[in-house]
Amino acid sequence: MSAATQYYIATIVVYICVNVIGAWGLDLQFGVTGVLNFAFILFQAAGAYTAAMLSLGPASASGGFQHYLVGFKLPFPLPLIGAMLVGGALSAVIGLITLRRLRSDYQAMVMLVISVVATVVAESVVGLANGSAGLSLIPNPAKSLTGLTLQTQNWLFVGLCVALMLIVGVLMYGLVYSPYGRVLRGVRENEAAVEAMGRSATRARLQVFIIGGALAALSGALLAQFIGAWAPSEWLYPETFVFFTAVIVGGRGSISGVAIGAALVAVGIQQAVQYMPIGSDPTLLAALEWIITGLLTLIFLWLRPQGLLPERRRRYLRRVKTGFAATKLQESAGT
Amino acid sequence: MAVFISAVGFGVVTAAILAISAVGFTLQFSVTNVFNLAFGSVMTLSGFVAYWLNHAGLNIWVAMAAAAVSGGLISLAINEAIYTPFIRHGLNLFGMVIVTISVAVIFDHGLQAAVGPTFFSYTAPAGKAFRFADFVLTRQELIIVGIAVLLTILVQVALQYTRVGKAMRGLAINASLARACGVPTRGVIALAWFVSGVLAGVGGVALFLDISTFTATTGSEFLIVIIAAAVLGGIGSPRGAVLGALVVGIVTEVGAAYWNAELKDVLAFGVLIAVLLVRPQGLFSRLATERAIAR
Amino acid sequence: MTGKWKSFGIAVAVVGALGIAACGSSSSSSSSGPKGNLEFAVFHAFSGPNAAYGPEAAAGCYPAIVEINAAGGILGHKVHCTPVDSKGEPADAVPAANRMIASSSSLVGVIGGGSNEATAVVPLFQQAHIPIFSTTGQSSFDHNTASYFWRILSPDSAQGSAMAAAAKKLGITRAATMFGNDIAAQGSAPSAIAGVKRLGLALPASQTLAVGQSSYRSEATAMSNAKPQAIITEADPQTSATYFSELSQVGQVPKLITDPVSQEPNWRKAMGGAIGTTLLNKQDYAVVAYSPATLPAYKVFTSELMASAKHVPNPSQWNADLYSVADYDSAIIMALAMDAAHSDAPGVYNRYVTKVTAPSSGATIVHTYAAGKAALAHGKHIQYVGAVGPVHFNQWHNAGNAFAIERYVNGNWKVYSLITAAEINAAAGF
Amino acid sequence: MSVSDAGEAPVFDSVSAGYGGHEVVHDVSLAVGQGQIACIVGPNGAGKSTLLRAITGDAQFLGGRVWLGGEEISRIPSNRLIKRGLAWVPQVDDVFTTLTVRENLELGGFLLPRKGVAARVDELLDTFPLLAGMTSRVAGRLSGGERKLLAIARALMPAPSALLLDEPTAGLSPEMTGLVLQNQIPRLSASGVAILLVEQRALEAIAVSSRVHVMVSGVIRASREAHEVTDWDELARVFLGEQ
Repeated sequence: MSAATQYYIATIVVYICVNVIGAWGLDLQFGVTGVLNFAFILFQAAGAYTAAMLSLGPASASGGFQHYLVGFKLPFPLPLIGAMLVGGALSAVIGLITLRRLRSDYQAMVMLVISVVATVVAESVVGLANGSAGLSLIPNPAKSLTGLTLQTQNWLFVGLCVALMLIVGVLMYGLVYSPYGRVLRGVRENEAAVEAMGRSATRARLQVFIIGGALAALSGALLAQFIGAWAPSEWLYPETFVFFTAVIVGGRGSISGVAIGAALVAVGIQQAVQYMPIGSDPTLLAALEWIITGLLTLIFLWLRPQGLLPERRRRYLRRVKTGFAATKLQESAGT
Repeated sequence: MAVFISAVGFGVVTAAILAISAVGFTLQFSVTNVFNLAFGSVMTLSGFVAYWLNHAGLNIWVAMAAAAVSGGLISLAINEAIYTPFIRHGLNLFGMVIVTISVAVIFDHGLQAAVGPTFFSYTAPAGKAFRFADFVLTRQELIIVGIAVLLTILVQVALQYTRVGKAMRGLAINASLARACGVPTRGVIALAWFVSGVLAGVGGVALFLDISTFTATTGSEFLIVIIAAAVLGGIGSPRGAVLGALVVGIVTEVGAAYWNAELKDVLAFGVLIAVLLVRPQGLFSRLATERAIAR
Repeated sequence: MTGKWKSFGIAVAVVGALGIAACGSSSSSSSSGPKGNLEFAVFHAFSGPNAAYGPEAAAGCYPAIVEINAAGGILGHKVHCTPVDSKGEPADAVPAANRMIASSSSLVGVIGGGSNEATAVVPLFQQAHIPIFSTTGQSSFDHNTASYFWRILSPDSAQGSAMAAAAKKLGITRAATMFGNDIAAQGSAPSAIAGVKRLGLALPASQTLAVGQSSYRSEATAMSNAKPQAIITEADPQTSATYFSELSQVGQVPKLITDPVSQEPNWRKAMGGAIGTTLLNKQDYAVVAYSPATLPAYKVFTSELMASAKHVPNPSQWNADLYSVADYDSAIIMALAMDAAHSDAPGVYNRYVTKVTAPSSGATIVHTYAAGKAALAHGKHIQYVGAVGPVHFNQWHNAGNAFAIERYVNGNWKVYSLITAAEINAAAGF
Repeated sequence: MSVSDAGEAPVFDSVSAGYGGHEVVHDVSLAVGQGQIACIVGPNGAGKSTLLRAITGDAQFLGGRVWLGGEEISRIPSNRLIKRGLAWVPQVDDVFTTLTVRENLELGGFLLPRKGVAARVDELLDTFPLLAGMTSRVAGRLSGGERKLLAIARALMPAPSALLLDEPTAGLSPEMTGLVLQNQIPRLSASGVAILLVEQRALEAIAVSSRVHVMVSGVIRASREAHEVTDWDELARVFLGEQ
């Protein structure tokens, strides 16, 4: 296999790992617990920026062409841990604002606005993370190991991503199928029943918001270290939609399903579209990619709302499907 | 002082443009409960209808009226063809949010594929400028502000005093009871979608005239500011949407005049978040509170 | 089949289908075109907010291959342009670049890599030993050490200094600045502002705008009140159009000292719609790389551009676009380097790039691929003087251009005045 | 009782109802005489409210027929029922909380001719003097009793021939319960409206009713003329399902 092919495959594997970890974070919030986090991409970005700044040296040392808040030059794995902490902390702050007193779809609106605010801040306050140009020269932990070929370093990073994905996956299984996981699904299905059991639904939501935020941050940190650059253009709010599609296609609440969904939607569609024999106009291909993502969401919500690999607990799924209608008024208006 | 007055004046102009769309967004949400993120796409699509007519030689205000009608029809069609079937299918509230964002993505990128990633402008002279100290208004801006004031008052009066307006408000809070009163809910809902689309059409053309150039995604890009205005004012309240638009407009312009042009948006959104912290239901909260959107 | 297995079956089927789609066509894509063809990739944003960059670069590549193929191709090979979408962001550009490198065995050079994605993808091309001719303006490449990276146009910092120098040259004593906070404009803003101050001009207003707002009336009013004789400006089409249309309503639009962005069709379309083409043409002083329309290579470029209508819709819109012109030169330079190296292997011909562009005594000056190929065939040294003028790469593979002020007169860009290196250095403080 | 016997009043003929295809109410037949009050009493979860909701479109109508004024109304859209003279007051969500008292009444008269609405509102304000002093107050701010009166007044706006009341005294204070149950409802029936009343407070309901139906587990266990209900032990046994 040529070096180029190896590198391409490595890239795809890293992207799959990153997206799977991120999609699991969203699944915990949206799939398992029913929290509609439309600012999701913001937490991925927070992780990426944090990892970048923790691993970069001081701004003045890197040639002075980029400006950012701090540069600590910390060794692996501290930037990743720091990213998760910041992602979780930011989630806690935003969760406290939005989760306590707003209805689910309204939370979504407010978080959408917050996501846009964050982009505007990042672009406007240049000293924060170099404005719209973003950060570059972000160190890759595998490449700091000397005496290895580029190829080996690359596969080392792939190994790191795969290992982290597996660890997160095991933790996800532990969490989702524990008694605590039942509480989370309870929050999604029947908040009143959870409250009646003496558990606070709001607290549970906040907890998954924080855990999911930390996972999003981890995925962002890995991505930033892999590509070596991170800028506001990478986390515009429509990107969140891709993760939602991944969870819906894979199967809300299903850990293996969401992993497949993330691989297919976040990585697969993009790669597959490039190979489509419909001429070579890249603008059309990109449009097609988004249109396919949108159509896939609609098709799955209509034909297979439980996703490719449905959540194990069918009892809940039936309720999801026949559950309360969005607007009874529209539903029964025609009857 | 002159700077302040002119900044407030400019804020009112910005607010007027945002208010048309914000009222449309909030009205449709209050009646149908669907957070329609494809609202921005309706703005753009009808903006293009006006563009084609305008470049075929039609006066911009006539084109705007055509955009209003087409906006209403597009909005109605989206609801009938996509949203209502999904709701009948049993999709819940936040499932619908995802459906609307899917529709927006499909529309925007479909349109971009059709018209290309380039910029479009109407041919419409700004007209004579009216000057009061630093505060300058062109004839075109004056007409837009006039249209905005007229439309928002019209919506408000219709909701407050007409039979169908009351039915709409009743439907918004208690659909089953509205049916008990004999309200043909399906028709009223269709009307709400149509009116919302009309406002999207007019709001889109007004916005595109104001920013003087637009692309296939401009409507969706500005939707967030429009939602922010609606949320700030208290979702579901047309009065609130106008007030929210005024706050957003004036804060951004005053912020730009006195503080930092680059951060004026941050300032406006900061006000929104501060309001949400204290009063999550927004400024005019009745519907939001009664519908348990915010506690 | 139980429900669980059925679901699993569906999942497998979908994965399989995607896999087949990918495999099936990867073979077809690598064998696209007759055997032995060479490929230049146009690697740029074709979608997203900067979707106009891609077509702009393609409008440089296609005329070049018309020219090259008409002269019999490179070392007997026909050449293609392959547009690849970077989406203008690193996270999408990296897999796109890797896929392109892996899937195309005939890829010999890359035209592209804009400011948004260059820092992320240049290391990839470096690692793959494929030359990339970039139009990024980012100053992180001012001291570039990647041997496969080449930059024909001056960096943003030099552009900013040149704009300040132009203000002085135009006899302006009060020059305001207005820059968007987008990535392209932020490169040149600091040096332009510093230049204005350094040259002793009054700076009555210096604005940085959040791009894509619904109104800049307060900012425009402040600018109008500052009464500058000229505004040094760079912002995306949308922001520029909104701002200047509002400025024209509250007051006068003074002279505009703009950058090459103002030669892009999208910017002109948006601004023309906003303030009218007459006013725009009257006030616009574009500070761009010096490329007199009389340069022979430029004339070849424009005629080959018209011959590229099959791949470049509405080609004439690009004929004054400096980025298209520079990308044309990039392709010709790579082709000449291959001829000089007698090899289309990127790892070999990359070292010949400077050899076909650097001035040296006895070198034959050529303006077209055909002439260069012929001269090389006769064993001569050549210096390609391109459509942007002479291209002198320094040790960091940057080619500083001479700058000129251009004005749009009777449907053509005309050089209004040259800005000398000394004038730019004065603005830059060298 | 056959359809023709009932005249204008509603007749239920073997009605089954439920939710999501699941049958809760089985084969219920009953009729309400014009100007009379019929009450359905029974333990919690017996399906009393479900029966009413099946008519108003808030539960599934699974079988049988309902007649009003000699016309079948079983499956017509709920917003057309009022045209046939059938009004109802749900147990909860019984007013438009964001509208004022006056607007609630006006919306109740949605089908009246435009000119007649104001006069009809005044008439009902005379009937419910408690509401007259608070016409511009938002309904969401009313007390439970005021709210229920408004709900009943709203339902009466189009002058229906039959009225379905779903537990009108739920959550009301004893005084208000008395006002609604012993005062307002009998007055209504005296004016000629046929009233079908579902009540938890069985004794009070029976006291004002002309006919009593005891419903247990979705079926009518016993039907009596109200004045015949003297044997309270028997009633208790029926309630407990021991017939």
